[in-house]
Amino acid sequence: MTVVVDISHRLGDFEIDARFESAGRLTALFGPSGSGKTTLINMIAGLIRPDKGRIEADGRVLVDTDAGLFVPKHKRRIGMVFQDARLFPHMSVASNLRYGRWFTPTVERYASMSAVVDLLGIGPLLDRRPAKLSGGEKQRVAIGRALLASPRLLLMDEPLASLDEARKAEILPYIERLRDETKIPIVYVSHSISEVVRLASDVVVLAQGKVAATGPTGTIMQRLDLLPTEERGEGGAVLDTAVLRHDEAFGMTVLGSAAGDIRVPLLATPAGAPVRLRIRARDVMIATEQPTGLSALNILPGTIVAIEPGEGPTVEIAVDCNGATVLARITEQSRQTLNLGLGRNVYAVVKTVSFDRANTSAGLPVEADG
Amino acid sequence: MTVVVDISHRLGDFEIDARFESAGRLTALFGPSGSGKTTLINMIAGLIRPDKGRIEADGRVLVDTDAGLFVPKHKRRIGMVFQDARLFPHMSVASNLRYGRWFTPTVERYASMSAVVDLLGIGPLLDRRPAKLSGGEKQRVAIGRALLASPRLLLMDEPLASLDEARKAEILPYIERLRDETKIPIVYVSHSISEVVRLASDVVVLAQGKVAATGPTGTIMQRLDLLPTEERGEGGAVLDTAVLRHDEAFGMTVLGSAAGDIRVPLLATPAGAPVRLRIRARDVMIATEQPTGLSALNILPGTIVAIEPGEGPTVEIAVDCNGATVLARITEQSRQTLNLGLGRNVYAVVKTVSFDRANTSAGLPVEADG
Amino acid sequence: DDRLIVFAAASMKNALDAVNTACEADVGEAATISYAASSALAKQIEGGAPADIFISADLDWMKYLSDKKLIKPDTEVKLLGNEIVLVAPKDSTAETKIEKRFDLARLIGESRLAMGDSKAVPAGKYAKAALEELGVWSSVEGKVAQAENVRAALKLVSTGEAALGIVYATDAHAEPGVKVIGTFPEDSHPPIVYPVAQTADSKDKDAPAFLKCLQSVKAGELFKAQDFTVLTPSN
Amino acid sequence: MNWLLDLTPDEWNAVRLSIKVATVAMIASLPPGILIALVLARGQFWGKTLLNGLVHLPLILPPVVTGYLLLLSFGRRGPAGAFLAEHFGIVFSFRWTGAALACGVMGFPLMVRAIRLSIEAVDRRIEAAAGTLGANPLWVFGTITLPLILPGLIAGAILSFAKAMGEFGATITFVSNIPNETQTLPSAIYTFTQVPGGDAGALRLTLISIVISMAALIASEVLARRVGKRMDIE
Amino acid sequence: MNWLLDLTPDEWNAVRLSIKVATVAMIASLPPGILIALVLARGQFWGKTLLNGLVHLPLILPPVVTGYLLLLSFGRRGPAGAFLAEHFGIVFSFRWTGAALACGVMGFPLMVRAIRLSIEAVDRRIEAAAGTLGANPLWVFGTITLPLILPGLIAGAILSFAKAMGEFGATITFVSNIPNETQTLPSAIYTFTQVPGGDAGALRLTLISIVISMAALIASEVLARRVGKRMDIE
Ligand SMILES: Nc1ncnc2c1ncn2[C@@H]1O[C@H](COP(=O)(O)OP(=O)(O)OP(=O)(O)O)[C@@H](O)[C@H]1O
Ligand SMILES: Nc1ncnc2c1ncn2[C@@H]1O[C@H](COP(=O)(O)OP(=O)(O)OP(=O)(O)O)[C@@H](O)[C@H]1O
Ligand code: MOO
Ligand SMILES: [Mg+2]
Ligand SMILES: [Mg+2]
Repeated sequence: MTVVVDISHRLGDFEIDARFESAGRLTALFGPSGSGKTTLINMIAGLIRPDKGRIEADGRVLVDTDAGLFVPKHKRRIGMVFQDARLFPHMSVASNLRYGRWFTPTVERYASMSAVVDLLGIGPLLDRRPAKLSGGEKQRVAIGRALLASPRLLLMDEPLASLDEARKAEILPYIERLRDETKIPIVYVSHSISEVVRLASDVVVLAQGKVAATGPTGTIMQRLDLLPTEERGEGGAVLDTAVLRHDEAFGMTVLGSAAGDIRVPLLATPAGAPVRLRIRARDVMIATEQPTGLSALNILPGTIVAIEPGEGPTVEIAVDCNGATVLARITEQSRQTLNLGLGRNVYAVVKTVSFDRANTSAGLPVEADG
Repeated sequence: MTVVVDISHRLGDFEIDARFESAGRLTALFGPSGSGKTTLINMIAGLIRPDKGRIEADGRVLVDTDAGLFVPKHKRRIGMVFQDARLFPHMSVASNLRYGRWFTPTVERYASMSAVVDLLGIGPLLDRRPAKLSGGEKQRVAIGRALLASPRLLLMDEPLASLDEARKAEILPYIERLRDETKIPIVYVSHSISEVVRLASDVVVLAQGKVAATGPTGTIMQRLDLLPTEERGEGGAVLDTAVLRHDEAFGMTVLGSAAGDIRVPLLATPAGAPVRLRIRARDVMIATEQPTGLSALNILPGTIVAIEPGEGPTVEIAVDCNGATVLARITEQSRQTLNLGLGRNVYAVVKTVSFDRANTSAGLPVEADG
Repeated sequence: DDRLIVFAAASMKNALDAVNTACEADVGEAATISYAASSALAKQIEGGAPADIFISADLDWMKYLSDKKLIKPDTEVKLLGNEIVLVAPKDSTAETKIEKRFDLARLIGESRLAMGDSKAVPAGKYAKAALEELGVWSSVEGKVAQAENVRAALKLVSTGEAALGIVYATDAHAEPGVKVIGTFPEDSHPPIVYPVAQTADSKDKDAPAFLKCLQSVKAGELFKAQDFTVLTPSN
Repeated sequence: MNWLLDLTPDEWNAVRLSIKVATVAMIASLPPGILIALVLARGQFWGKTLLNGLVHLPLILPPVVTGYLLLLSFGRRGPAGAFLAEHFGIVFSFRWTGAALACGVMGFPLMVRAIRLSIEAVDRRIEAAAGTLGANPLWVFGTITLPLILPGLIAGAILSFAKAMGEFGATITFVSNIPNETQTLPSAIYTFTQVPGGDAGALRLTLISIVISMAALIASEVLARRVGKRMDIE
Repeated sequence: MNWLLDLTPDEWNAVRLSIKVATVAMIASLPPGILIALVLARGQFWGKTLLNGLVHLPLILPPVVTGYLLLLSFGRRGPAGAFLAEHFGIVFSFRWTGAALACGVMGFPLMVRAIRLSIEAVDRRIEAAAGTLGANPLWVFGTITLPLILPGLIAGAILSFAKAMGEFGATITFVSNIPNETQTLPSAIYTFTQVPGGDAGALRLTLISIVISMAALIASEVLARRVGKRMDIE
């Protein structure tokens, strides 16, 4: 499944001119406020007709201005969760949820009412009108409504922005499961790196209406220069690993990677299954000798292959651990004190608890995340 | 300046029954979605008339149902930033911003148009109508509008929820400056611990309409049990420190605390000034011997005074470092491997880059934050 | 539709309803009577209305239809006559004799002279003709308040809005709020005639009987009771 | 009360007929009213101004003129009247249906304006959301737009009904004043005002007319409030 | 065109008078119209139903009856008329002001309904936001509510104007048909329709009336569109 977007469009002073192609299961549209994320996603949904260009999803041409083609929104089977919930004010929550089901052929319905309701924790709200919901509750219902239409492509415009961490954590696994089990491609707008890393297989970075970069999440996340300054702490290496074994006694899972074994909090993933792991640069320390008597469990030997100045007093150090690159962010003072230079053999040290959202659901990329 | 709230109110099935008093400069209302934060703040603003109770701000009684007193909203001089921006659709951004100025006596105006516009980066939007703004842009304008009314008390209902990190980081210092320089008390609704720790002098924790806890931010943040499970990674010790000196060469500031010297990225705070420092438990490692050849610069000797089971495979270890308590979260496996027990002398190890948003503005609490 | 339908000028309602009842036995059915302004009725007949009999409040609208061959010419009869009178509110002290160049303008004073529309309403046309004949029209023309119909003019007088009015005797006598100051001489205006005729399209078998009964003595008494003058020869 | 209800059979018929005429006029106007309001609120086409003007015409013209125009076009000999009678067997001339047509036409601008205002107040983003859920424009209209404009529909309907209860000039000009067929309450009231001593009768019928319309008005307010409460915004 | 504009002085006066009467009726109705619409849309008080009924009365009653009621209350000897004449020197009887009053009253329910619908569509949370910025309810009304309901105000105004251009029954009953003082276009048209052969004259005046109203209608649409664009939602 591929989403191909190649459009140009003008809104007042703002000009958008974006071209990208993503075959990912979940493509994140990432960029600062006002960069055109909502505009772009609205075009995919059929809410805005681009001045010029072409949009294709799942091999189906949705828009082709040259050919004068424009599939209307209700024929696209593209679900949308809006930045503002846009619930139907005259219907109860339950009717809002059921709305899309009418239009989905029975055989194509993959979302079940009770599962969605349970998951989003909106059972007690079913009889209420949208006006009587809190901001977060509204957004949860909006997510449920889109899911229950069983769309073939799901667009989400910062769906979690107004949710608290507990709800986010509850909903994220469902979005992941959706991504992995139903094979519904998802385009997900976000300006939260942790969400992007956790969810996205691919990332499209938008800046001022242009695509600044696009590629697999791992690649994009290592390019710290693409991330907004304030978000760089979230950047880091993404390793492809597989579950070696579970250590039930200590509640941990051991992942095998090229860099060596890595211990993370227990995963539900079965042994042998692949797991994507993000190691945030700011969570990685560098040791010149094998540490002893230290609580950090993950100690990966490697060689420094790159040193680049980071923000403020920091430097970014890339350590090649047997073919896998791990990024570390340390202070320039430490670099000098430890006399770190290219080619030096060092140890990358990572605490297990850095991976503190790892124990979530099967088949997920796992990350070090705050 | 004190905010006193003691009300009970019913909304459909939801019952709110909250009592708290805060003399803080910035009081955070913290709680999960649907816990009643918006309802409570609406009562302070005068948008909802509580069934029963009393609200007082800055010594002025705003509501007293027993006495039949209810000061109407426009006489409260309480600024409000709504969860949904609520801009005036028929006015340009500039007119929206100027709206509140009409009603503020000239001598009491402390916010300047140009400063607010610059700060919020909304200069290019001034002539536009709200309908033509992106979600984040709307919210920035809403913040500006409230500020420019120069209120005596500022209420903010998750004002940053729809902003990207770069904007958040730009606006946070202004909120801090507001808090510190103008002495305008602020009540700030948030479900982001990092925002709360960074901004709040006091925290009121709400859960299902009731006040679960209230107190100074430091105290609340050490009670990991009060935090939502998913947010516990953000919890940790809050130390009161003072600037010892700046190390311009390496771009760092050295803070003096009871626990010892702590190096953080350079602060603008002058030497001698107090700084509040949050050390997140998940960023702290325990070493049984003084580490060598390790990039972590902050190594604080101390004694284990408490060990409590944490979430999943973790334990929370409290280390008394010369009277200051530092919290560490490590795996149970590490605890056993290192044979950690009460009374054991250990070192708490913290990377300087953990404090990666420290270099922001003067007189702030500084925190280890993601 | 086998009903006998009569289109009649609205001012005839009281009298005609009574006649209708009285004639029911002779005719074999009670006619269904639609009362409206003569102009509207004439145009409706022109537009194909299912009327069998038309009773107009003046000769003009009857002529309008006969010119268009919409009535049976041999059935047309001048049925009733009326008089126009000068009225004032009941509490008025105005007095005058209606004659050539009588001082109507002074009597009106700053107030108004209410009458039917001098172009549209029959009573208004007669009133204007009479005032012209008497040589006072030019002196009162600017003080005339023209009403939509003669009943509205009467209302203007009975509420005291207008100091004087010119209305049919039939209306004036039945209105307790006004008093009659004088009657305009019969020769000061064209004869006031209510003509009746059967329409050209009428096929109702009872129409001739109804026309005949309208001209009967019995009917004549009922018309006279409402202050109409009866013009048909049988009286 | 006895005095009020002591009506002649013809008067009773006028009461019944007025209710029937007003109800039919209201109901029959709704579909075209909604359609035209929609087109005026949302459409962008040449001739929109013309259509808008046409809709307002019955308001602008003296009722007598409107009635006369109806007589000319929908009368037995009028082009529209002849066509409808021949092809659909619908006859307006001098029937109660004609009274309903006249009342519907006179109330039409009021109804369209109310509905149009409601349509213009609908948040189109919510309709767009329904579209993304798979609803085609017709469904969106039926399930989202229509319920959202219900208060406007109710307002439009009651305006049309009330207007029909009071409409006189166009009706009497178009279909005359035939008891039991086209004599509505206003015509009956008019007849009373045209004869000496008719005031009491006119007053009685006027009061009855007011009572009926007030009942309809109150019903519409209750309905609108119930509908409104469902969508309460604050 | 020549034929259309070849009017007698009295007819010219009727044209001028109709425009004056309709304009004054519209403008003078706006303040009470807004006030009553506000009260009906937002108020919760005993007697609201009664007020609502009263506002609709001119719609429900045959125009002639309304005119007669105006005559009884605002006429020279009517209680309101006597009071106003004595204390404020305002005289309605047989004056163009009376025609304006009649037209204003007849158009009032239409205007109130349009404004009320707009008020009901206003998002009160936005008004609340203005309140927190320090604006008292009157300011909020003037700076937020009023601009937001402008489309409704325009609609209400144009309905009132159009109605005034066509109003006949109440006007002629209340203030009669005095050339140059109370003879509006509909009265002049009526006169023509009552005369055999007057159709051409009636048609001519009708066309003039339509042209004037259409111009007003188009102006109102342009205005409303401009206002609407400013607040464009999508
Ligand atoms: N109708 C419009 N006319 C002119 N400019 C517009 C219009 N709508 C949006 N814009 C501008 O287009 C740009 C992109 O808006 P968009 O809503 O796509 O941003 P976004 O990336 O979704 O931002 P956010 O994260 O704040 O929601 C913004 O700068 C906005 O000001
Ligand atoms: N009008 C109402 N009638 C009934 N229940 C209501 C009403 N308004 C809000 N509630 C309920 O009251 C509770 C508190 O709502 P409130 O908006 O204060 O929550 P909140 O803490 O601000 O949540 P969020 O973080 O999602 O904005 C919610 O459970 C909501 O469903
Ligand atoms: O370990 Mo650091 O990176 O120098 O504080
Ligand atoms: Mg957006
Ligand atoms: Mg809230």
